[in-house]
Amino acid sequence: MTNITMVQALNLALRQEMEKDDGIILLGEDVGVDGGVFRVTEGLIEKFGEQRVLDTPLAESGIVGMSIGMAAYGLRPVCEIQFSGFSYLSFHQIESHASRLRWRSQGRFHVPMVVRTPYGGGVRALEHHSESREAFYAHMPGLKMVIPSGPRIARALLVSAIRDPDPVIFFEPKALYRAFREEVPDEEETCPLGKSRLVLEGEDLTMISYGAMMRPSLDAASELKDKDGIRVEVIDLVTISPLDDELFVQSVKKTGRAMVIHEAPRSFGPGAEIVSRLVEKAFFYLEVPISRVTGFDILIPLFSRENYYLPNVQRIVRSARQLLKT
Amino acid sequence: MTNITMVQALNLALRQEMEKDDGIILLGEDVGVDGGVFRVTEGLIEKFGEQRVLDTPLAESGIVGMSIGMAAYGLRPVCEIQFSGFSYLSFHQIESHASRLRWRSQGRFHVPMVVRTPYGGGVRALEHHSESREAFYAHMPGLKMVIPSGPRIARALLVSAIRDPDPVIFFEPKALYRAFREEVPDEEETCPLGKSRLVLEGEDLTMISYGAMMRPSLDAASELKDKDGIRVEVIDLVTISPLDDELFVQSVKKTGRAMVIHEAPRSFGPGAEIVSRLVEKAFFYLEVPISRVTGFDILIPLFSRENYYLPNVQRIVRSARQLLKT
Amino acid sequence: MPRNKINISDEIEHLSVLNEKGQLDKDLEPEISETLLLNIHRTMLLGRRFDERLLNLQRQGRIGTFAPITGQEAAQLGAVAVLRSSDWMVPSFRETAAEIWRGRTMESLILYYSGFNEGGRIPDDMNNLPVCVPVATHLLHAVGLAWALGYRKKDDVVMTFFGDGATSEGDFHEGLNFAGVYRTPVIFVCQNNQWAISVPRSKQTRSQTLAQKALAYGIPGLQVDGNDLLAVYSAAKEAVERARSGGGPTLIECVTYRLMMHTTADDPKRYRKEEEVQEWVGRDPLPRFQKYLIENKKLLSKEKIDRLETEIKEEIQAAVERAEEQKSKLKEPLEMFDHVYAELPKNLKEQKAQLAGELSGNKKEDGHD
Amino acid sequence: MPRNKINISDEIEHLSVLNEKGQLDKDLEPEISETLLLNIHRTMLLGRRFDERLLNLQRQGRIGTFAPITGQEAAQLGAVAVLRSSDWMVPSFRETAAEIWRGRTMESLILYYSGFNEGGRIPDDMNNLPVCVPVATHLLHAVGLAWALGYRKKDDVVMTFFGDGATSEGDFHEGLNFAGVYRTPVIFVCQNNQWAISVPRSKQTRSQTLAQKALAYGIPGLQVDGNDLLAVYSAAKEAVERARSGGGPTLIECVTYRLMMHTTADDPKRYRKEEEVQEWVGRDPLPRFQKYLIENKKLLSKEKIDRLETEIKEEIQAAVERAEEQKSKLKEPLEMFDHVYAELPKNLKEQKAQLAGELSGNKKEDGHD
Ligand SMILES: Cc1ncc(C[n+]2csc(CCOP(=O)(O)OP(=O)(O)O)c2C)c(N)n1
Ligand SMILES: Cc1ncc(C[n+]2csc(CCOP(=O)(O)OP(=O)(O)O)c2C)c(N)n1
Ligand SMILES: [Mg+2]
Ligand SMILES: [Mg+2]
Repeated sequence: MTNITMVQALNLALRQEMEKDDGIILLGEDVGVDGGVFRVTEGLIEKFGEQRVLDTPLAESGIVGMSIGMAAYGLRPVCEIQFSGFSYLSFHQIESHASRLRWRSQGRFHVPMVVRTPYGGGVRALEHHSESREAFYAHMPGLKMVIPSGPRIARALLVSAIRDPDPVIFFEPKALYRAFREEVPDEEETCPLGKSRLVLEGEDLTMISYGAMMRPSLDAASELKDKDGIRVEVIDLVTISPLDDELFVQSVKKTGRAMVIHEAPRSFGPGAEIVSRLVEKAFFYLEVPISRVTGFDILIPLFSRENYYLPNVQRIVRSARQLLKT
Repeated sequence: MTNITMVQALNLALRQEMEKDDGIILLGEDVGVDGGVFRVTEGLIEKFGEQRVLDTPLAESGIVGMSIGMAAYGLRPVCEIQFSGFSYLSFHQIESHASRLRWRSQGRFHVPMVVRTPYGGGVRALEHHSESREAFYAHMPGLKMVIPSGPRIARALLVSAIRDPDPVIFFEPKALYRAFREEVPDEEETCPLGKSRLVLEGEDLTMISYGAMMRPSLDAASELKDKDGIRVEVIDLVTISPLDDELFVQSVKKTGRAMVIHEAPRSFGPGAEIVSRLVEKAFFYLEVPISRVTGFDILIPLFSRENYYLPNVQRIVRSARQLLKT
Repeated sequence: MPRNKINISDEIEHLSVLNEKGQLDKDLEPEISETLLLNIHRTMLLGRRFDERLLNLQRQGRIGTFAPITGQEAAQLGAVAVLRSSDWMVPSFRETAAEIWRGRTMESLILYYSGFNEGGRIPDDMNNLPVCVPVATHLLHAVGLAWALGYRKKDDVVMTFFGDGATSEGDFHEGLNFAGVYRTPVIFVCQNNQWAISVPRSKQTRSQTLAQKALAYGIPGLQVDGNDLLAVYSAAKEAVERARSGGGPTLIECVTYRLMMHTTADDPKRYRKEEEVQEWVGRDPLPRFQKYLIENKKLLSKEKIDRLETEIKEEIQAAVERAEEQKSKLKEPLEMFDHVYAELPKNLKEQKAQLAGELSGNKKEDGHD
Repeated sequence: MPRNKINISDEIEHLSVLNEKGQLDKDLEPEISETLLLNIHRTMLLGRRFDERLLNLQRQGRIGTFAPITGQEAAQLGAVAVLRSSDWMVPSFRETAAEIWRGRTMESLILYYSGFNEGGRIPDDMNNLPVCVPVATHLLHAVGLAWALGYRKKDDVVMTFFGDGATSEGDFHEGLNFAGVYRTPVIFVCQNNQWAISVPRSKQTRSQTLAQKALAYGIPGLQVDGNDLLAVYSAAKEAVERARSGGGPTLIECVTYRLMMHTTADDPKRYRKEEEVQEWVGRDPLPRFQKYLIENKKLLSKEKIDRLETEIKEEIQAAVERAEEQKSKLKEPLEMFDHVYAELPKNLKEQKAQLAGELSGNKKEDGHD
């Protein structure tokens, strides 16, 4: 049991899985000698050698495409795209191949690979280093899209993603990389893909979120409890796609009020699907409209203004109070 | 006034606009000598010459990236991606540049370009030739995403898209290319971007759709009228993003019942945003849950089974009847 | 150092063994066993006749769009004939002959072109990746496969096919560069058939040859007469041996010609002259190779070819019939939910159930139930 | 034709004029006016000092991440010095000196690195595209611009910059290929600074030089000592003249070195040896060029340089102050809705109003209203 950051937790997952399975290969820009620009792969090239940790040329389609070939052969590549804002250079490899090879070959091949990539704002970074466009990948049949919200679950989720027989895109909330520590057991932990988690029980309102937005959501929940006596139920989606709608539907049937919180732009964002599932499966339980507290439909501004773009505790609290007023 | 197909209507729009503005340049694979694999650009290289109609090398990022440079200089490139299933090779150019250059340069440059691309099923085509993933492009701030539903509007919409100061991705429902003819006036017609159209008035139920799915929606509406006496209001979105929610919100406030029909996979698809807007803006008018009649969350099957994948009249009628039962 | 020429170590060569007049360069003639020569010939002929039959089926509306290979048989078979069955082939979408050589059945091809996903099924014992439609994107899969072979200490190699147009895509570049950097055992076979749909080779790139693009990656590149089976075979053999012995990748440009349409949806008369086609008919790889087998190798005769033609015709007919039979058993639409994931997630279970409901509803409405 | 070497017409050369010891090859010395020489020198020095100041501001938390250029001043300035102001420059993200040469103010750079979109504003009379972060993707914009210039019958040219790592991206390939096919007036300047973050040039590609990648596109390629201002200038001049007179694109590989970190978020000690850095310090372009101006051209002296240093220091200080002042006026967050579209669409109007409401609500809550 150690008290570690998310970076360390992800590193632990990789290290322990690589020890168990020599089919796991890491590849990406700067993942070797440099240990990754966020140090998630630190020390792994020293431990596992250049044959298992590949510093690749600067080419995202190359990284993902090569991983697909490795995976088709039966290896378990875990590739890194340095920032999710550059994953679009490999978009066609993910859409047209990673998520289709099982289907195209009718089961002869499958693609047990993981694409790890940091996403989201809050680290005062340059353009293309702060976006949150998980919706692109959530709308790709054949692919799984997951996002952890803290060190412990990050470690467990990465282990499960690596072992999953299908391709998984693993968005890492970079704002959380070193934001806080959690106790993470030395022993193996897994986290089933396709299952969301109840993080806080409550009766009055359901907040549905994931990734870096779990923190402000939980903070907002506790402020609402303290100041307004409102008991919020908070759900961490963990897997964005295929979406687990059971838990949140059940919750909203109980609370009658729901909010979705994400930093992605609102329109055509992940929240829209959650709203739609609630409409489809809990419509007659809804007492008020579901509210979306999200990024705006603009490009996330450079860092001096990003805090106005990103949902924060205040915005969530305000929206929650409104829901309870009506 | 001539009675023409959508292919001819698009060709007319290009021809007439190119006559008026020598800044309009067509480029893409096979758009010149061959006239485009669907013949949308037929005859244009003969009329306007090789300097205005460029048969490019086989490289989608090249086509879009080069168009961005042309547009930054003030030309109005209209590029073609042969099938939307190959647009992913230029995804990063669209996301990271076409939709951002105005913003990045703070208004010094803008990108008045159009990316035309055929999308959707129903033409018995090979893999990657039948998808409908407009949601990807609808979730890109800075970009406009439009889809015509018939020859006349296709012509007007393309004219407006070409004249628009912002980048527009123009999805052409290939199933409609030659499916039917419409009277199209010789004189100029435009169609404002960002406005949806009321196609059929009704009182009982609102159908919201676009593109190739407008036909089965209208057919379903007429079947419902004839057989069940249900008066359906039908709205053609025309612009998917930025989404015009005024018309459909107003309509649903009247009818209390809504259906969204699209061939894209359901989860995280365009329908989800429409449902969310209705929840946000017409919640208390909704009598029943909004229903989504869409493609399934799978890869569209090869053509022998695609008709089971695509929403059809029967599926729409059945779903409408259910909405009216509850 | 002032203005100095840099010596680029690699040279780009052109290889021809059996020229278009059927003249043989004895010094360069590869050693190929009689059985192999006859097998290659048989598959060339089969590929040609199967193309004709597919075209015929397509025109009757019995199959959908497909991409003919006529004219490119030598480029494909000369290359794959060098492979062992444990080696890997990563095709593009115009490798019918190569796929058949590697064990793909004609009925699975017919099924595929009839719009049945089942036609894409790759048998467990065949080391091919499935057909890849997005141009050039599969080159990277070939590199990844080849890397995995090296990692697993196999001495198998990977051969991948693509067209002249494919060399313009970014993935071509990234694929060859990765292969060079990691020295993976992969043979890049470019079937330069002069056209990418309507775009001629000359408009695809200003480089004099496609083979010289290898220089950008520090790997060997070679141009061969792609209608000369012996030249293709020799080049492929050299490249495969190099790859197998750890020497890394090679780019082979096979100069050939697509004698028919791009696909059945295409009309080549729109963009190319009949004279050009006729010129290339004169370079047809099939009669050239037959002449070699008859005159130089004394392995074939007019009569033997006629018997072979009959045999092949029957074989094709049998495959067409098997495919029809299989199709009639494959009407079940619910199978479209299969193979998206290892296990059906909840949303797909729900949607599959919805469709199942619809289907039984339909049956009821149709009075079938 | 049997096994024949193909003559590839283009040759790849290496150019050096003023070597690392400061020895001049008189035959190759370009003619540059005294004013131009002194201007170039001033901007080199300014670029160097500005880098130092930015680093200092970054370490104090007054600006965010930025990419230093120290060591690459000659590669940048030798190239852009050849351009007219009506020509175009398409930068990557490490061209501070070149941008300043082309008219970008230091305060706009500071603003940009302070996370203000306003810092990215390109004045109407400056023909630069904005900084491009996604590696290699801007090469295609350069080609499109250059095509447009040709279409509009201008004799302006486009110069674009990128790194050694960028040559691995697919967009590099597509960009150079399109430029070759359309013979657009574009000069591709590769600043091969030996590292792409932690990945050395040798792992980026197996090709011996980056310049030879030009052979894949049938365009001229040239390698120059990128720390030799005179060599870079000569190469750029030749390329610009060719482009201007309709001769099409050129690839220039400037062999240089990044003496500092990749960006301020990077720690180069993790991946490279101090000895290597020191070796390149010995090849520093700035003292080398200064020696040339002092000894060969008699245009400069120790004292003049000292005066210049003081002047530049003040200039930078003034820019920093102007930037601080501007920043204090730019706190308004509602501006983040600007410049997404020509006109605010309805959803953005609603969202902007929402934020405006929040902001005034906050003020109320904070008792400010
Ligand atoms: C990425 C991508 N873009 C466009 C297409 C449409 N398309 C199919 S084949 C083809 C031409 C291919 O030319 P070439 O590479 O020379 O191969 P050939 O067809 O001649 O065998 C095009 C443009 C595609 N399949 N994939
Ligand atoms: C497409 C893309 N992938 C990854 C990155 C992250 N990144 C920024 S700079 C860089 C290395 C660039 O190396 P090089 O092209 O040699 O330029 P240099 O930084 O040395 O000037 C990387 C990997 C990026 N900005 N864009
Ligand atoms: Mg071809
Ligand atoms: Mg570099």
